[in-house]
Amino acid sequence: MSEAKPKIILRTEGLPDQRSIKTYVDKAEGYTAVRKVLGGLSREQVIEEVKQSGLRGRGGAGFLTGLKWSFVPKDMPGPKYLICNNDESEPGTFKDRYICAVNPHQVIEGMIIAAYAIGANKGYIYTRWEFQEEIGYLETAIKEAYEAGFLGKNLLGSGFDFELDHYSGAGAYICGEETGLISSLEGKKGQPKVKPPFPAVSGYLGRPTIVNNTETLANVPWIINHGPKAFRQWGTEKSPGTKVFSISGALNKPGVYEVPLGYPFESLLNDEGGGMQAGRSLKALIPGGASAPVLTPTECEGLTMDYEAMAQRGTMLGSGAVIIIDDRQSIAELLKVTIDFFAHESCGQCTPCREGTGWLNNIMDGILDRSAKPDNIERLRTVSRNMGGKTICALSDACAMPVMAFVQKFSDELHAYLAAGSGSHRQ
Amino acid sequence: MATGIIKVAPPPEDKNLFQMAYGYASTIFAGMWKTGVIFFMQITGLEKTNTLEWPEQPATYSERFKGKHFLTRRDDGQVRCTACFLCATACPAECITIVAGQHPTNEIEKFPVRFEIDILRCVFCGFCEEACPVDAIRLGPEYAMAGAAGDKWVYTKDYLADRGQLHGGITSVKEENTKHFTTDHNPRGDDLIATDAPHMRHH
Amino acid sequence: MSQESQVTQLPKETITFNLNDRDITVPKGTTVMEAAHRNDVYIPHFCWHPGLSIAGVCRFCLVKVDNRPKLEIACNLQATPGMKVSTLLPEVKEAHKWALEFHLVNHPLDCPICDQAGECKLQDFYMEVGKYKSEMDRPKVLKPKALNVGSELVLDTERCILCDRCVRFEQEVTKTGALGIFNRGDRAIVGTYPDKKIEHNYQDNLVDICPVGAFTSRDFRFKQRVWFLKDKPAVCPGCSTGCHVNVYAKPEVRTYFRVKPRESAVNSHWMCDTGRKTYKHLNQDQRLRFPVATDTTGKRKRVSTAEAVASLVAQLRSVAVQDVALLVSPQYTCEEYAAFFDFFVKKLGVTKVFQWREPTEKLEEFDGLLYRGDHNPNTFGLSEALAKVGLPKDVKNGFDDLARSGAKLVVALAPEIGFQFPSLESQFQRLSELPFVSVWTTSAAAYNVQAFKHLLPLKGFAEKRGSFLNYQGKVGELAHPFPAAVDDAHDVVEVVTAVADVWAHAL
Amino acid sequence: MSVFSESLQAKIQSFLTRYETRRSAILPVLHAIQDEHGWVSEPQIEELHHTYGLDRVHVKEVISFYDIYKDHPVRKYQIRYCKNLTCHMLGAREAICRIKEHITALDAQLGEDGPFSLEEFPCLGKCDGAPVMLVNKERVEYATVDRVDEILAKYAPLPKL
Repeated sequence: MSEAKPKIILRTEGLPDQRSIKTYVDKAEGYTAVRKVLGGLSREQVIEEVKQSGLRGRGGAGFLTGLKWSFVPKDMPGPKYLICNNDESEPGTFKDRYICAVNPHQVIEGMIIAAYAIGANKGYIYTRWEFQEEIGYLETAIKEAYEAGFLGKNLLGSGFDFELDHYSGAGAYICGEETGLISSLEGKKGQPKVKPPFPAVSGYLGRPTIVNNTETLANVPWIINHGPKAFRQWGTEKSPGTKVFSISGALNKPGVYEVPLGYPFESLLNDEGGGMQAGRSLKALIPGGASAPVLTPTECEGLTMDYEAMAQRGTMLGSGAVIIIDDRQSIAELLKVTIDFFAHESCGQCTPCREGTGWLNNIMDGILDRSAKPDNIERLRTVSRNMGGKTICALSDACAMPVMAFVQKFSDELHAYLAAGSGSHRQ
Repeated sequence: MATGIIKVAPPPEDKNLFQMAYGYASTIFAGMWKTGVIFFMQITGLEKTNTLEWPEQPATYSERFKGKHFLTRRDDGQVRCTACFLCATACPAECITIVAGQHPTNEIEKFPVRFEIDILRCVFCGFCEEACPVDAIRLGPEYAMAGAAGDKWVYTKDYLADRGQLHGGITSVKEENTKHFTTDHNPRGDDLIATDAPHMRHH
Repeated sequence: MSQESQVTQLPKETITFNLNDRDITVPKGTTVMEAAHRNDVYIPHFCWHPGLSIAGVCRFCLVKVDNRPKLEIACNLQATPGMKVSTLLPEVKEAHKWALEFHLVNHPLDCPICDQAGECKLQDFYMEVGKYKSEMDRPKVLKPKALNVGSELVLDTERCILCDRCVRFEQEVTKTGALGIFNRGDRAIVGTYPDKKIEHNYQDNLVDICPVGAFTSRDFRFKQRVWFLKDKPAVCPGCSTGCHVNVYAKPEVRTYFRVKPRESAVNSHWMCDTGRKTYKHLNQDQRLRFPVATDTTGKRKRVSTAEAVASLVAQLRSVAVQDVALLVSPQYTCEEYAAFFDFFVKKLGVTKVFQWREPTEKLEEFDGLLYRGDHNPNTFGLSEALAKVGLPKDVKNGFDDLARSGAKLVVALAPEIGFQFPSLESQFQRLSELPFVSVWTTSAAAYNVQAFKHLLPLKGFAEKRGSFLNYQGKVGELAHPFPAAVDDAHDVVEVVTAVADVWAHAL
Repeated sequence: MSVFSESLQAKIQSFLTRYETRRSAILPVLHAIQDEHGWVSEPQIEELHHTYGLDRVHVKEVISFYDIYKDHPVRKYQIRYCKNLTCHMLGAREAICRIKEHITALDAQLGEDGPFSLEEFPCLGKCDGAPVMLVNKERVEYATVDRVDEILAKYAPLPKL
């Protein structure tokens, strides 16, 4: 079935010299959408197209992109900004890195269109520092685009200016949160800002700002070229289009795969992922990055990869980071790793998150060195429940949700680990 | 003779004087004999006496007796009191005067520069003992506090913490709550402040 | 101050919303927290401060809004028409419980040695919504304590709850930005740049706005537990701004301990560190304890107030009125000036009236926030009073004129705040060279000048009723006096009345 | 006398004007400094404060907030080893232990001049190559315990364990 698989994002994948503007223009109808838009589409029309397509943010929240764009005040004087959120730090996620490595120009084209739609004349691509190679690719791509005249003043004689610059993060998960990213871009600590006001009204330097995920923007040119209807031919009613999934774990072929939304998990695991490594079986599944609640094998039966099916099972598609947990893993250790990550990455602004993540981590230490009392395992849930939904950004929920799921679904193993000494099959 | 509820014993009619004298004398003698025997037993030490020769012989009271106050010490010999003023707050007789100060060493932050108890005002209610969060003050079994005019009725910190009867002071075994004065991830840990004991007036 | 101007310039249109089943009408754009604050509904909070911008980080002011899934923070929640807000629902209380628990997870049990104890928000809320059985049974995060971050300040980063108030104060009020929050997560600590100190004249405001005991005042540190103190409203005599303040004292020991700002249109929520030192001169060790006069042999001795007054009147009779001069410092209340001039100028007809000012003072100086170059609380009032009795009201130091005037008897109202008068000693010297000077003063300094033959102890600003007129002529009321720390002290009104009586009867 | 090289000064200047606000330049400037010196020292912060108008408190906040910036001297090769879910599942823990052993051995010989430093890093975003690590800026995939030795040997001679 893989030949029937549509390519919206990774269109230049596998082609010779896939990153270059030449390949993009020749082989993937590159920059035709920009021509179309600047050729005579109005801003409202562009936004309408995207609205119609039902494109949802691919960064994790799954918010409707067109709707987001329409929040930008139309006739507000002064600069507006468009930011591409390429700070992909969610553990298990690496799709944006791959997109930048395969087809960076489509992201840039998407940005030009988005910028035109919201009336922004300055754009930034904010990439995490760890992606050194990909930062290189992006910078060359931007250079190529400038040389080809798709960036800069008066694009294609339309009178529309768009300057695009690259900005590199410095190792902070929280900068993936849009207001945190904006703070970071302003040269501050990457601490999220209180909302309201929302960035669409007052973001970067207090100006209207739209922050979109790399993959989201990469969808835009295709939608403009082929129209919303064509886009909706894939995916489900509420989650149209394709999604780039990054699959990792003890698989034969971990990697990045673009499939339509609503794609069955079975085939994703066995066809794309190449199935579990020999001698290992599925113990649990994290479908949307470290912050998504874990699923047991039984819950995975008949699971389709789309926003609704995930919500139905009390978890989320997130950034499409599918982490396969095999039977050799100790849940206690994985839980520690997860909590430790969030405790390390909490920006320290809101008390429930700052103290809560630290407290959870503290308890996990006790469980790992077995100094903790059994009631501490239930306490993990109590604390999580009370730190969720009370903070500026979603990081405390991102920590609370997986913890509650892990403890609820694997409490026996955790208790065994604490009591017997070893819940791990490794030792 | 009234017969009724009350029966009155008849007077000894058939007793002559000698019999009566014998009766009295025998009882008197019996009493003196008893006394004599006990006297003899006790001076010869055959029987234990129930009184003691105070003040030559000291009387010891129970540990829980609320007598003269004393201040406990840490393991390092420092007075444990943190000068939190809770005893002074609780004291119904307002007999405790504390002057707090910054301790020169960094392990201890606040300590009593002066800690005085006006024993003439004290009512030995033991509230100070109850109020103390760090087991720094206790009321001990010492009860003898008589003295002459001109004696020191205001007990000073040194006296409360270390007087002859305390044999070098009582150490409280309460575990310290951790203090953190090291310089790790502390840009300027060497720069800990040391202010002088604040001056305080009293009327 | 800016905050005040905002309050006055709010838009006309108002909206009405419902807070705890009570309809409240506020200007459009007001947050629920402000609305509650202005209508005396208390919503517990740490990071919100009426004088600072909104941070929304303590997550403590959670309230329930009808038909909204999540609890929201009142400090960043705009009141909209018809909105129903509740702070009393069980779910809100539960949220507060846990919000507090999170604050206390790594908070050290320093209350016995913490100066904030007694006025600490954590303690207050703990009594209200505390989880009396904490679920935290793991070792706490340790952070540096008792750091020297400024001449007036001691910082304890372990007690800090990272409410960010101090950082915002540094950025928004003093614009010095000396403080920052470093690291992240539960390792975050507040502090200055390594080896840099906070240097401005408003440090103690950090102590005031700190909701816990992280910042403590070096001056007040360990001196008293706050629950022993009584506070009474007064006006700061430190400069012509006349900040509204509360004076804290322990009457049983007749000792003053500190001065703190009181919210008002004049000074918003702040005051300078100089002003906070204006309690020191009120304490007995710096006060003139008793009246002094000379006996027949001309030797100084302690006398009763009556005797002192009598001897002054005798002196007054012995000289001609034109040889009498008045030397008045601008640190007394309007009422005192009125009484003083009433008797000496109106009744006796004294014409030689001079101002006792600091020669080095620079009147036009202003630090841009509160502290002014005119270090007297009532320059304005003095000028008014002078004008009322038809004397020149212009502000100038009258010492030279006094020397030239050839006055034989001088009645001098000495400055109360000695440390604002660098040249006080030399002035005393010059004054003592005159034939007869009656010095009315609070401070013991005058007593040490042997040449002064006649001294009258006065009450300090916290011990008398009256009013100051600040640089704008705004009235600052002294309405709630403490009992004087010195038995024989009286205010000028009382003394003048006594003098007038004796004068009248002696006729 | 500047603590920065000519080229670095030029770089910093260009960043200061490149963004809307001077403050936005803090991150790129610090990256530039670290690329040359490996870490950011207090004299450098002072110069940024006085010569380039980047407030020292802001700079210090940023350095302490982000993982990448170091305010203390670093080794020749900084190893950042991903310890997150996927890498952990595929043997990060054992590899990290192995690397630690090597570093202790090296430090025993060379002390502070040891070539490697190890940082257990939250996530490197290369889970399909797990376990993965960064040596300075170079990404090394499949850095399992049995390959660690040869990988490290490429950078510096290792003593026998």
